[in-house]
Amino acid sequence: MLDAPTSPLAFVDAIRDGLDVAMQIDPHMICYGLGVDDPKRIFGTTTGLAEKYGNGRVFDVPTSEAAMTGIAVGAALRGVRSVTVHQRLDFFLLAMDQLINSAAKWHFMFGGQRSVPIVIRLILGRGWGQGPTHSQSLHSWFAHVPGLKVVMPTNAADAKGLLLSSIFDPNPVLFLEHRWLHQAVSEVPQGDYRLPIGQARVVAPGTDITITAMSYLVPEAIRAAEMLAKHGVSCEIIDLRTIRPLDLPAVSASVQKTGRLLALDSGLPICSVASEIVAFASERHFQSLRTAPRRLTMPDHPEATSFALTRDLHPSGESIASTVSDMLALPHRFARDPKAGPHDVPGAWFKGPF
Amino acid sequence: MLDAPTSPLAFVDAIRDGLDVAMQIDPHMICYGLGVDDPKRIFGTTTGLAEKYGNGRVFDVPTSEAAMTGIAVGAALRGVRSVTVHQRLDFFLLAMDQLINSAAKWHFMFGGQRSVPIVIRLILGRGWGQGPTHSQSLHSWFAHVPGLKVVMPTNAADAKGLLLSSIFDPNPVLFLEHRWLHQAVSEVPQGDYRLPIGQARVVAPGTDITITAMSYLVPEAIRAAEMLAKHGVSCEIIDLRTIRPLDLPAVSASVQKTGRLLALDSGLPICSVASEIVAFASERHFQSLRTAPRRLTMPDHPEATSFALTRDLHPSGESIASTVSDMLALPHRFARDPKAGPHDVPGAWFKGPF
Amino acid sequence: MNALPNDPSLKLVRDMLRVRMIEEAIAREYPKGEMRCPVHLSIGQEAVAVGVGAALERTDPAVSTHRSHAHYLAKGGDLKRFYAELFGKEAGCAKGRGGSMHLIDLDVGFEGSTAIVGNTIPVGVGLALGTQVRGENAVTCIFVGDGALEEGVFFESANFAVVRKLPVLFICENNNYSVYSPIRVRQPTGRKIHEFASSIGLHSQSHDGNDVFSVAETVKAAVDDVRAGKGPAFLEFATYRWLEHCGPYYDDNLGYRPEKDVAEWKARDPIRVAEAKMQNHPGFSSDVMERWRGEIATEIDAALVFARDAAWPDTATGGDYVYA
Amino acid sequence: MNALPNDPSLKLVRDMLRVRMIEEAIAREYPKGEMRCPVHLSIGQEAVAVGVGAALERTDPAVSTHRSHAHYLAKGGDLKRFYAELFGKEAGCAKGRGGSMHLIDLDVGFEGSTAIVGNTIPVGVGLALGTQVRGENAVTCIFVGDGALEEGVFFESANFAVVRKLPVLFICENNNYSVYSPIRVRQPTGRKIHEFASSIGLHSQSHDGNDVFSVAETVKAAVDDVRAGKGPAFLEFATYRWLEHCGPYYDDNLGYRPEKDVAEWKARDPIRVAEAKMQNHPGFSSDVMERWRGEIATEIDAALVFARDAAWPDTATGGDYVYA
Ligand SMILES: Cc1ncc(C[n+]2csc(CCOP(=O)(O)OP(=O)(O)O)c2C)c(N)n1
Ligand SMILES: Cc1ncc(C[n+]2csc(CCOP(=O)(O)OP(=O)(O)O)c2C)c(N)n1
Ligand SMILES: [Mg+2]
Ligand SMILES: [Mg+2]
Repeated sequence: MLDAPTSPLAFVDAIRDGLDVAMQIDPHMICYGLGVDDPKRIFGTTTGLAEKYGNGRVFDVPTSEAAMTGIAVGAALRGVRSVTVHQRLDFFLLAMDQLINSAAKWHFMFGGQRSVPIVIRLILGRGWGQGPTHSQSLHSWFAHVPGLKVVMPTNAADAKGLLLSSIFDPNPVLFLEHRWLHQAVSEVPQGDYRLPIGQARVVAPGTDITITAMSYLVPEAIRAAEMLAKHGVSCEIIDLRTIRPLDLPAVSASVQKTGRLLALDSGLPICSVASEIVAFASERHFQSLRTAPRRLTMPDHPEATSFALTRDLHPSGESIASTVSDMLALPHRFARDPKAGPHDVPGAWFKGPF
Repeated sequence: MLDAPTSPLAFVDAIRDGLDVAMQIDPHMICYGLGVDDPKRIFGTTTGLAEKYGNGRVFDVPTSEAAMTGIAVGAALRGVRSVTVHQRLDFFLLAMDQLINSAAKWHFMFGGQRSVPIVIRLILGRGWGQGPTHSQSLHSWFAHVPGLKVVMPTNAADAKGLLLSSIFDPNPVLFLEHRWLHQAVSEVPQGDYRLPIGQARVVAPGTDITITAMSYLVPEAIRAAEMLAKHGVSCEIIDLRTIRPLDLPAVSASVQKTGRLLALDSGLPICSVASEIVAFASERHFQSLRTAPRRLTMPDHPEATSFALTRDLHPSGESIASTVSDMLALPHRFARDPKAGPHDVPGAWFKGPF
Repeated sequence: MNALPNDPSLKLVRDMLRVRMIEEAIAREYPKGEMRCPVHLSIGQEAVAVGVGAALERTDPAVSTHRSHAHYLAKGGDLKRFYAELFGKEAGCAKGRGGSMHLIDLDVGFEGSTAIVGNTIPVGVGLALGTQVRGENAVTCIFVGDGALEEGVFFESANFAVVRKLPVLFICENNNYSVYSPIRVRQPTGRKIHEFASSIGLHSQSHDGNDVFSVAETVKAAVDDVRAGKGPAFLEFATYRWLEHCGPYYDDNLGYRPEKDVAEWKARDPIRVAEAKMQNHPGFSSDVMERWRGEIATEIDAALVFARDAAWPDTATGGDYVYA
Repeated sequence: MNALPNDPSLKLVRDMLRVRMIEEAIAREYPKGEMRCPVHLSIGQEAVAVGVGAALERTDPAVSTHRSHAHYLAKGGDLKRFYAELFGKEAGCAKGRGGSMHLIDLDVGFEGSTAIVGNTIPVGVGLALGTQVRGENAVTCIFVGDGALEEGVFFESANFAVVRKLPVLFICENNNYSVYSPIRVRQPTGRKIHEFASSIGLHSQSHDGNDVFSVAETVKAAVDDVRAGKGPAFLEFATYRWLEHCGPYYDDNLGYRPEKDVAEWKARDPIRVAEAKMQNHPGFSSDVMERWRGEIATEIDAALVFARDAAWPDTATGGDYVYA
């Protein structure tokens, strides 16, 4: 499997490929959500599927997030796996009862007799004025809940590998895709490529500090590590990939090695995944820690619409590098390159509006 | 105000009293929810209000949690404060969109032009087979969200004082009442008694360890401190009272004094208030900590129905005392008194079923 | 176990009696404090459950609500495992994890009841979608109360069922109350529930819920139509709960229901209604009723002994089943 | 500002033209990349907004959706602050916090639009409850799309409004689409939206949404009824969106809508419909239209200059307004 031939794919194409592979393997798997068969095909992630598998398996639905989530649960009970999608995580708040009281608990509350293999794709918005109701990443909520699995892939290969594992996992999986990663290209294995859920990846080994990150903050952490490397600082970056279950052994091994921890979080700070990782490391590796652990997250308020108010809102390569430098009692501070493109888009490919 | 005459009241009567005082002060305040005017009157917390203020201000509603939450927001925009109630927090999951996308954000996303003074009472179940869908305490979710305030009172006086402050606070406040505290009696000041939101209370000063707790875990922590005192251990118990905003200065002061921290949480462990407090203390007071901080919470799974499966499920005086003893490298361990009543009820007053 | 009558009418009456007696036993035993979970009894509402149970195939999936004892039993759910669940035992139908409000018996297609109002409605619609996708010829039955129709998710689920023409049958037990709240404070005066359901696009009818024979007949016809692919249907049955909303006692001392209503509905006890109709039915007599009573009492006693004696779940397994 | 016509009919036409031109200016300016937020234009749907705006009192509260520019403007919302909001400036109507999808102008009762489908529906009902509790004589207007009716919260909110007889007027712009999805994949064939609304208990009617005069008249009558305490009402208006769902361009190249429909609806351009009806109306002529065009263009230019030149919010205030 690991030796499967690869081809370079963008994140969106890797998702599409993963869905296609899964629907071929499981003739009963369905795929639905607002717009899965419309001209835009969820940013291209469902292109061709409606044509290939027909309206019985790939279909548009009413704007009824609560019911459509419970419907996935019911279909799963009848042996029909589904991948549903919400173009913004924010819309999915309408479905919390079905997520928490049905999907997450069904297996437990009926003594293990049935499980709920569903995948819910949630797209995370940011920038270009997405604002308070189109840019939320409440992944820490989901990480709080036993019975759920939560993955947050960073690159195209992981997206495909984790999506296939999520689809064939017997549990409900929330699959969080960052809109800003959608065009990230990497070598993606062909065919039925699966990555284990719950395994972090050491992006770059290092000795001075452990940096844990997820989703869009992984590339930012890599940028930070590059800046710091020029000053002789060696960062070990852990791409968590799954935030429930967390790969705590990976965190432990790294923190015991480096003695320093910076936990990044692409969401809000309080009761966050970053809080959890810092709490875990402080409880378990107090003796290994050479300096106080730190968190770097969004500020404790929503993302506003204005271009001016999103500048430096999220952790960036620069702010990560500056924080690490501070933790190491080094004098280096890093500022955004004024010649860089606008801060509210991931790159030139993003033309707005959505 | 602090010198107001007091009278001994049960928690439920203190709530009722607080509601009555508020409805007298604000002639437009309303109070609604399933059963507010039924024979049981929400465990007695709304007794007499319908008669006194009429159906226009105190009324029963359809089983429509989502809409009824948004309706509170709208009424608030028109200058009508409300106290709504859900007999279990679990039911309120249906209303997350209105809570997060409307109530918590309205002030922010419209640039501070309107605020949303609403109070939502959420009753927390436990024991007597409440099971997976009638015993959840997702307070850590709410603590994650900017724009919300979250209070979790422990005794009758605090319940009244915080309820009145919540009602007259210009922001949305979630008011979490533990069903097991409903009959707890304390001296409650008469009249318009208010306690500031966001101020923790040092229940008992101590020198060896800081124990932070909320809601039903405060009495358990007090039991633990009593057990430990017999062994010469001095605990400083902090009743958080409000979990958003957290009274971090109170935590700081205590941790700097004791050098040890045990964060209790009546809910699930991951990304919890306990995680947050441990993370905060480790970040800010790393030098003050003499030993690794610890958390004690529910296990990372739902509460089952069976009597047998709820034994020792929640942190108790005994498990708290044992943990503290362990943190101090002392040999004492504490076990539940076999002569104590059944573990799944708060006392003889609780007759089930709800 | 005793041989059940072959005659469908006799079986309907005996099944009602059995459900009644099983719940009466709960009401009797509950105060002993061994069934430590909230219980919502259906005493007085048995005709709907039994009529539906008779009309469905064993393999047809069903989901239900907090008040699901009768539905579970009428669908054929195991009695011993039911009582054991109420006692919180490992032998319970949900291994003691769910209690009275979370029943399941997959052997008879009872896919689960849950205790959040409206919560199983989309789950039931999803089951029907599942059968449609798999090409299975099943009718999914969704039990709801009148209160559950106030949850937006009912509307959403019904709408989707109509759009996709799913094989779903909604059974609404309209007992006029949600806890202590009469329907008039929750739904507009003059609204007819079945008309509202019809406006969503469900094939909809309203019937007496206390006449088990007409219930069985009506449901059978609806099940046939749904199975034939005519699209989702909705049946409203007027009925009445005798005991308190939650718990084992009468609570009419609280005065929230007109005494007259209570008296009228009790006079229309579904078991007595059936007995009256069966007067001249071959094979039926008060002696037969007595014999059934005896048989059922024996079955109940044995099941209660089973449940009481059954082992507790092992505390060490408390964290099991969080993930499959 | 130029004196507005006193004649109500003239004012309706001018208001539509103004809303149209204001949005056309957005479509023109948007590609410059200065209005950095998603925009949902109402071009083609102006008659509903303007007709409603004319029928409501300034003090009547209104709430709306992601597609609310026209509603905000027709209710009297400030143009400069509107543009400034789209530019993300501190002078914006939401101080740059909300953008196009979160508009507010309290001076004219525009209480807010939000971008979660269905989200403001209960908020609007709550505003009406607030007016009822305070004894105020106001009608709350709730703008919804056809897609929003699929959210359960619409049903829940409407049900409560009927139960409590609240002074609410729902205005549904049925443009047959939710993003690219035609209504037939979302709602049952044959369902009439206004009939469904009526079955909830709302006083309900359906009308042409592209004739501003009949819209204004119909809405006025409904507003009067609601204000008179006759209970909540629902008006469905058939209309059509010309541009893409979100963004400044035409997107009919994508082929998701029948060309014939697009052509027919464009032929029924609400402005041209009104012009035709006004042919012989005293004070109306193509010259008058031209003059208005000029006046409005001047107003728009000034407003755009204002918005462009306006100051950014101070970054240091990014965390303001989380708590009052
Ligand atoms: C979402 C939610 N809200 C409220 C409750 C509390 N509750 C439990 S049963 C019930 C009554 C429901 O009435 P109905 O659907 O008519 O069923 P019945 O009890 O009459 O059988 C209510 C409100 C709940 N369990 N879940
Ligand atoms: C809860 C939710 N689901 C999905 C979306 C994505 N979305 C934005 S606008 C829209 C279309 C709504 O259609 P309709 O109500 O008819 O309004 P229209 O755009 O036609 O004016 C959708 C689905 C959303 N914003 N919120
Ligand atoms: Mg009922
Ligand atoms: Mg539309």
